[in-house]
Amino acid sequence: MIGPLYKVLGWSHGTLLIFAVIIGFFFGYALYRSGFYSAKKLAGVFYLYDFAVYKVIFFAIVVASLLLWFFSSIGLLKFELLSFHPSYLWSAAIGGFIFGIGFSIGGFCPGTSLVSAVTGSFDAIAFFVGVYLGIAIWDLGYPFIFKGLNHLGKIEAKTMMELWGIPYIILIAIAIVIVIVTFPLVDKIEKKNKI
Amino acid sequence: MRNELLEKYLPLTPEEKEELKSKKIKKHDVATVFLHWFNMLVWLTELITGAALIVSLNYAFMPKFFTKIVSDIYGTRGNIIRTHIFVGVLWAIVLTLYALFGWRRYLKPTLKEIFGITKDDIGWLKAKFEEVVLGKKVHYPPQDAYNGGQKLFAQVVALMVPVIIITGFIMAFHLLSPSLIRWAIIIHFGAVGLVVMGLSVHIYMALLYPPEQEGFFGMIHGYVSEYFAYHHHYKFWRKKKKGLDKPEELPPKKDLPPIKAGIFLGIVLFFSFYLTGFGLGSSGFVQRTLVAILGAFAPESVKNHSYMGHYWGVYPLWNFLVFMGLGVIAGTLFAMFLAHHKFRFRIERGEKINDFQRLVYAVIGGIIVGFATRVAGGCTSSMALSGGSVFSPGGWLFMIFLFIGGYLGAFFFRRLWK
Amino acid sequence: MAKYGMVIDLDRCVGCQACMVACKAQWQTPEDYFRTWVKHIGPVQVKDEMVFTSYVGQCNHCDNPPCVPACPTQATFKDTETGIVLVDYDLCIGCGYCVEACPYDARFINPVTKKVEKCDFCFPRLGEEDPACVKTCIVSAKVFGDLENKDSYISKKISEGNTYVIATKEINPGPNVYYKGRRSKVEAIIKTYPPKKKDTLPAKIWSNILRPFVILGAGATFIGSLVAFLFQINQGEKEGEDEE
Amino acid sequence: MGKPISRREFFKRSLLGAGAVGVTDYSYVFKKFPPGKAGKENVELIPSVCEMCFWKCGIIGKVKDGRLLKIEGNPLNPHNGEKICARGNSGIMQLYDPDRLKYPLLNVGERGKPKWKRISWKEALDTIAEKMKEFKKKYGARSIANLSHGSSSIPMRKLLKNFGTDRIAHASFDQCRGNRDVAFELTFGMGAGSPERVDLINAKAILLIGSHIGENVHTSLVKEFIEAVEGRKAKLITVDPRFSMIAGKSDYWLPIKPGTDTALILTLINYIIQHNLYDKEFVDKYTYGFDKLKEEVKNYTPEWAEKITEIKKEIIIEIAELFGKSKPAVTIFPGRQSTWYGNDTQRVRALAILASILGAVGRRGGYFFPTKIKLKGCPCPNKVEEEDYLCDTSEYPFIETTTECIREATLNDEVKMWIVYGSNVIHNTPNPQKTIKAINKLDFMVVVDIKPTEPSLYADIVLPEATYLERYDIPFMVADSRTPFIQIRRPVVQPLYESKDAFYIVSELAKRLGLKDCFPCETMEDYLNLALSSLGTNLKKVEKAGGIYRYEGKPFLEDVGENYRFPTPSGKIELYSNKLSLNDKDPIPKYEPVEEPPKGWARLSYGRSPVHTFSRTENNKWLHTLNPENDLWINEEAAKKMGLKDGEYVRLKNQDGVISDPVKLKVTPGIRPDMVHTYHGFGTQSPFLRLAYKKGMFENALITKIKLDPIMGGMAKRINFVKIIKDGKEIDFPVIKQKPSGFKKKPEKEIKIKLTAPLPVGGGQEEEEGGC
Repeated sequence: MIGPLYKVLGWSHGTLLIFAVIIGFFFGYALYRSGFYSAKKLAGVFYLYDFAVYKVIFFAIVVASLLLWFFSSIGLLKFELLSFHPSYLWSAAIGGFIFGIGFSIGGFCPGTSLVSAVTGSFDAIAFFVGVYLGIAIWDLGYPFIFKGLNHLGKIEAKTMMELWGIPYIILIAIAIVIVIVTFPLVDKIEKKNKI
Repeated sequence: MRNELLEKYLPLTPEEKEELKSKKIKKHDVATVFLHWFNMLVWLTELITGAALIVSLNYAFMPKFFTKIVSDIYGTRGNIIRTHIFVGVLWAIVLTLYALFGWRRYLKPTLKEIFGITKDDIGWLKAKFEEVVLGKKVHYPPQDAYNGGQKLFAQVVALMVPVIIITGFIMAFHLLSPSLIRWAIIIHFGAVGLVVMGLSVHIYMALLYPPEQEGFFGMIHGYVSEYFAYHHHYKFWRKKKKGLDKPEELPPKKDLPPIKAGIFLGIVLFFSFYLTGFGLGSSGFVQRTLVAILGAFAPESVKNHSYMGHYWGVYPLWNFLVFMGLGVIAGTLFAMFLAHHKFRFRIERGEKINDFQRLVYAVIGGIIVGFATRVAGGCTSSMALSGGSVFSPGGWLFMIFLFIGGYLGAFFFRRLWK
Repeated sequence: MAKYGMVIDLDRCVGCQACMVACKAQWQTPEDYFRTWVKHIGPVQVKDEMVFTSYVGQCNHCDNPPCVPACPTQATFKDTETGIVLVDYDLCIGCGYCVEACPYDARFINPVTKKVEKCDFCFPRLGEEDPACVKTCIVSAKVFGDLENKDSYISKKISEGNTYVIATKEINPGPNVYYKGRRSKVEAIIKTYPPKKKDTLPAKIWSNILRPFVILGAGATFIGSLVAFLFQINQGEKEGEDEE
Repeated sequence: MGKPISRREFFKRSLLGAGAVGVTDYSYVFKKFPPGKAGKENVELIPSVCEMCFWKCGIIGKVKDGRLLKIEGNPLNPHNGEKICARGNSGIMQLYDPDRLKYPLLNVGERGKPKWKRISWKEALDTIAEKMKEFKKKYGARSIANLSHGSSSIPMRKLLKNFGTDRIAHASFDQCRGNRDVAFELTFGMGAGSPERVDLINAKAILLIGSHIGENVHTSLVKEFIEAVEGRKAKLITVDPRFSMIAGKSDYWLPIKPGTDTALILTLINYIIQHNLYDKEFVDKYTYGFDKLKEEVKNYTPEWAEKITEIKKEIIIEIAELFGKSKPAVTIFPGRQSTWYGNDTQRVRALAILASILGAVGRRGGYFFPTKIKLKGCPCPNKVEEEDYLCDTSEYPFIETTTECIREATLNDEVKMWIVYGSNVIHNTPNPQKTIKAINKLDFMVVVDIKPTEPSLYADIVLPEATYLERYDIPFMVADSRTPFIQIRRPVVQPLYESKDAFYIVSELAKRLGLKDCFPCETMEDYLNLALSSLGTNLKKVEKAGGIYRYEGKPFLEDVGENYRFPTPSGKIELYSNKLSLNDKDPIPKYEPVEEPPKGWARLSYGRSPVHTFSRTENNKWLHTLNPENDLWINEEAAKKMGLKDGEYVRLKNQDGVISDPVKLKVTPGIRPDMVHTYHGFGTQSPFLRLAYKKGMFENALITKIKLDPIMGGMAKRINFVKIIKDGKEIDFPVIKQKPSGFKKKPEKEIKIKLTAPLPVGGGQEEEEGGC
């Protein structure tokens, strides 16, 4: 069957939601089994004693993009039907920067804090409440203060392939090279800073 | 205390009564307590919304003003049915998880108990009938953890709940053929009707019938006095006293190594794309639920809000990411269960700060992160993971700046974690 | 307030089925499903007259629509502002009780969306354009408008005479789609496609057995509990304390 | 009951409610929610011209994100306005038909069972040009023949004429309206026009002989016709052996014996002359040969006609009186498909004469005149010096090249290459067995089409053309109108797949053939600008004005002047034709009996389904749903005697032993017992048309006997007789004697009602007239 199935087969919205639950289930499972219920482990990447976050994210990206590339190149996936985030470069950069600061203070990101909160961590619950507050601040302040902040630096290209005209697989190869080069490096740092 | 008490149900002496009254005995697990009250909330919502949905002249059983009030609360009638389905799906998920993971520990013993009808149960029912209807003074036979009446009600519930869930799914997601939906709707209705009949007795007994009052509180904290157990559930009390049940515990598992976890996460991400065309995400969950909460107070201003209006749609919770969030919760619990980790409340912190400081910093971090997700348009899951794998320029930029910001933050706040 | 209706002039209709396709194009219904239809009848002999006509049909937007009470969730309702029988797709669960209840077979369950569909006089076009079928009808056999407005073209058309509705003495839900033309044509239509009264088994079971049973059962237990509670108050607190 | 609900709110809700919640991806929304639901935002309205049939109605395409959502009528078009028929509405499904030809194809298998290989346009055009040059060198340019239909084939015809061949035939001439146009040409000096130039709206009486108005949904004509009949209560006389839907609206229905129409018309002419019902003043001033006519027709009396036509003489007289009373506002409809019994030009001439003596020419309610203006075109001189026709000119004096001529020439090895352009020659020409035989003798065959129709199975190269929704075309001048105008077809969406428009194909071929002078325009836009510049406007302006350029018409005698001279040799309407007498044909029409079906056989008649255009649209998904197969009309009484039931499937066998595919019976009293009737266009033999393949009966396969019209060489087809085969057994048609008949509509008492009173309820039981 040619994916994305929801769009190609025209599933109903209800079916989509059932699949959302199933995917979420495995997502939650993966996050928990990665050890992301612990703020200590998560914050480790910024305090140089545990690079699990970095490794998991990069490895997941490499694996997922390889699969996406493979399936779309044999015609089992319509890549253009996937939903892409619109590219607001400045907003992404600013947001990422602030996000990093918040991450290093709170020790969570929204997804992992939800996971951790479910397992009974009060700090995660506090963080999660904080996320609600942060979003509420944005939402309520949006019409007056923040309007447009999330739409800075718009470019038409939705992917780097479009942007630079490089084939997908080359980009994946670059990512793999980054992985191969950096993983031993971070392992060394990790060992040095082990608590 | 007399040893015969363990052998036979006998009247107590006042001393014994005092002694038993002072001791507590555990009657319900945390899981059971949670499930009971969760069920109560679900039933309350589902009954109200469900009853408000059936307004047709041919089938309605609630007066018109009721429907009107409920419709006004929910804004539109579409929201009623959406709430009904949302809560129902949530309920089904929780019950399924309970059934899957609690099978050995909770469900199987419970089912065994409620379907194991003895002479004493029938005797109890008979006695109750004689007492209530005929006004006789009666003597109740000794009972298990649940008495005959409770067992009867539990049986009805245990049989009807799967029926309600299955028929509900058939209707909510238009499964199979229309003619099946036609039958599903009346079976759904009939099954709920049966449960409701038991429910009104159940509520009366628990809330208003004085002798059972202790049972009510037992369902809140899980403990009852030994006196109550002896008096109302003699067989259960005897079993407890003999120390019959003690589940063994398995050693907790270690976390997966990052590479394995990464591969697993990558596959999940791919399937998300392959199945639905959308990537993973979690800040959307917060955004949508927040909009739903705010919308409950001021639907009009949220709907017309320049930012939140976009997330309102018809009903903010009727969304991919919201349902994914539910899945994440379920998946986390499942993973915890499989890894033999115990649920425990805790606070993780660096050594140089105390618990309170940690919580404050967590909230601050949360606020910053929450705000940042809105600026960037997503969080680590949606921007970095999903965007990264399709090589979205924004996604990679977000990731790079996340690490820059993170290391900068770590430089200033290293006190928190060292 | 308005009451929208339609007049179909059978004398004008040439049976070209343009309306069917326009409707299909407007609503993109799946292959064999149409919200409106043109069924050719004849040539047949009706009494001493030869008749070849078409049954141009759709939802009649009746005054007493049998589909509305048949819908359990009231997804189908008669809009008080326009008199149009509408379907709220949010509420429709696709059970098809209304499909069974309609005497004209004007409804169907869309196999893609799994929800019921029927003519809604092109509700989204209302006030801006005529319904798609009316707009495209090359011989202007379909006339759409407000029946309550005495000056509207449709009212004039009706008052011209020779106007009928598809109904019998037994089954007359008060259709608002009128048929104009020679009597023999209307008779041929009613003879070939008579309005039917249908009640399905689940609907009967529900309204006649289950509903009273649940109301009585739930009511009885509720009242029983209440009575018991009152008794208990009467007997005083101590009484419940025990029978050791 | 319900609660009040605002239109907007409901609209919003129903859009989102049924499943599109929170989905921003629009393609999904579109898939399930059509224009009505998907809203009007960003919908572009593009005016163009329909070509689901040849009528050229103005349309507007509603386009969103490059996808066509819906087609509606163009309200600025003076003819159809916002009305379009079922086919016009289904244009989307032609555009998005999955069975469409997508790429140029080369047949590497055998003819009829093709194995197709995808090739590039360059390769395809190179091969074609090479072959053309080769054949011209070897056998002369006239060894290349062209069979074409449709507006987009015009550039190709021009190119071929410039290349040097005149073997160019249209099925629309020799199998359809040819004898009608020749007859009108002979009588009035001009054809009958398309749209037919009849002022229906002002008519007091309308005569339909051999016109299936209503079943051939020619939008503007049907619109006006119904307005005249039902709105203005013009008297309608339908002469049809079958009770069509229009016959059901007629004041008089004459179930005439097939083949005797000329007798009826001549009788009417005679009665009108004898009883001085004709327009004396008009006849004196504008006609030629009245006395000869009067003499010629004097023997055709109603009593005689009753025996011949099986129509009551009282009815004939009544109609003649009615015409006399209503003159000159009498529309004698010229008909369209008129190749019936082999002497059809004379029949149509009789119709023209009937109209002329009633003075219904250039008068309100009768025929009117065309208003042509000159448009510049690309200079493409005709290089065929002497039009040396293939068929014997002495036998068929007014012939154009016909399919039959080309077929014969191919079988005689004179033609080596066919270029079939948008014409399904196998399906639309009688005796397809012969056509296939001719094709198999060819050295090379090219088919340009949008769908893999039967000829493409036999072609060596198949070229995919863009549909009418994807291309520009030459400007369409509608001169045959009281309000003449020029309209422009423009692409509504970009061409799908690798399909290309006619202009590309022809100009690329011209380049390769060294005929670039013939097509100097670079693009179709240039061509249109050039043509429109002669009116002092340009493409942009016309497109802005809704794709329509209107100009003043001069339709009636009062507009062209009382001393109008008809473009005939005599300057008058030629009741007596010298042209014909010079060629040894009857100068005034005579009744000649046609061949009768032998005992046990019935005549096979054919017509058109209102939702299909010839054999073009059977594979259209929506139209296919409406009418997937043709049925065979058979008389109720005859069927009873033969033991046949409604809805049964039977086969037909014709006089030459050809047996058809199964066909469904429609048993009805509304047809004479000595004939059967079916719809044309069904039962395609091409398996690549997956929906329509072998659905219904291919009726042209049964028409193996044809008779060429002695005047213009058209192929008469209603002289084939069939028997029914059920379960392998032949069943003879019974002989049922027909009494002279003719039906008159009974007046109906008007039921007057007030709006407030309950309306009459039609019911099954007997009620007094007037309703309950």
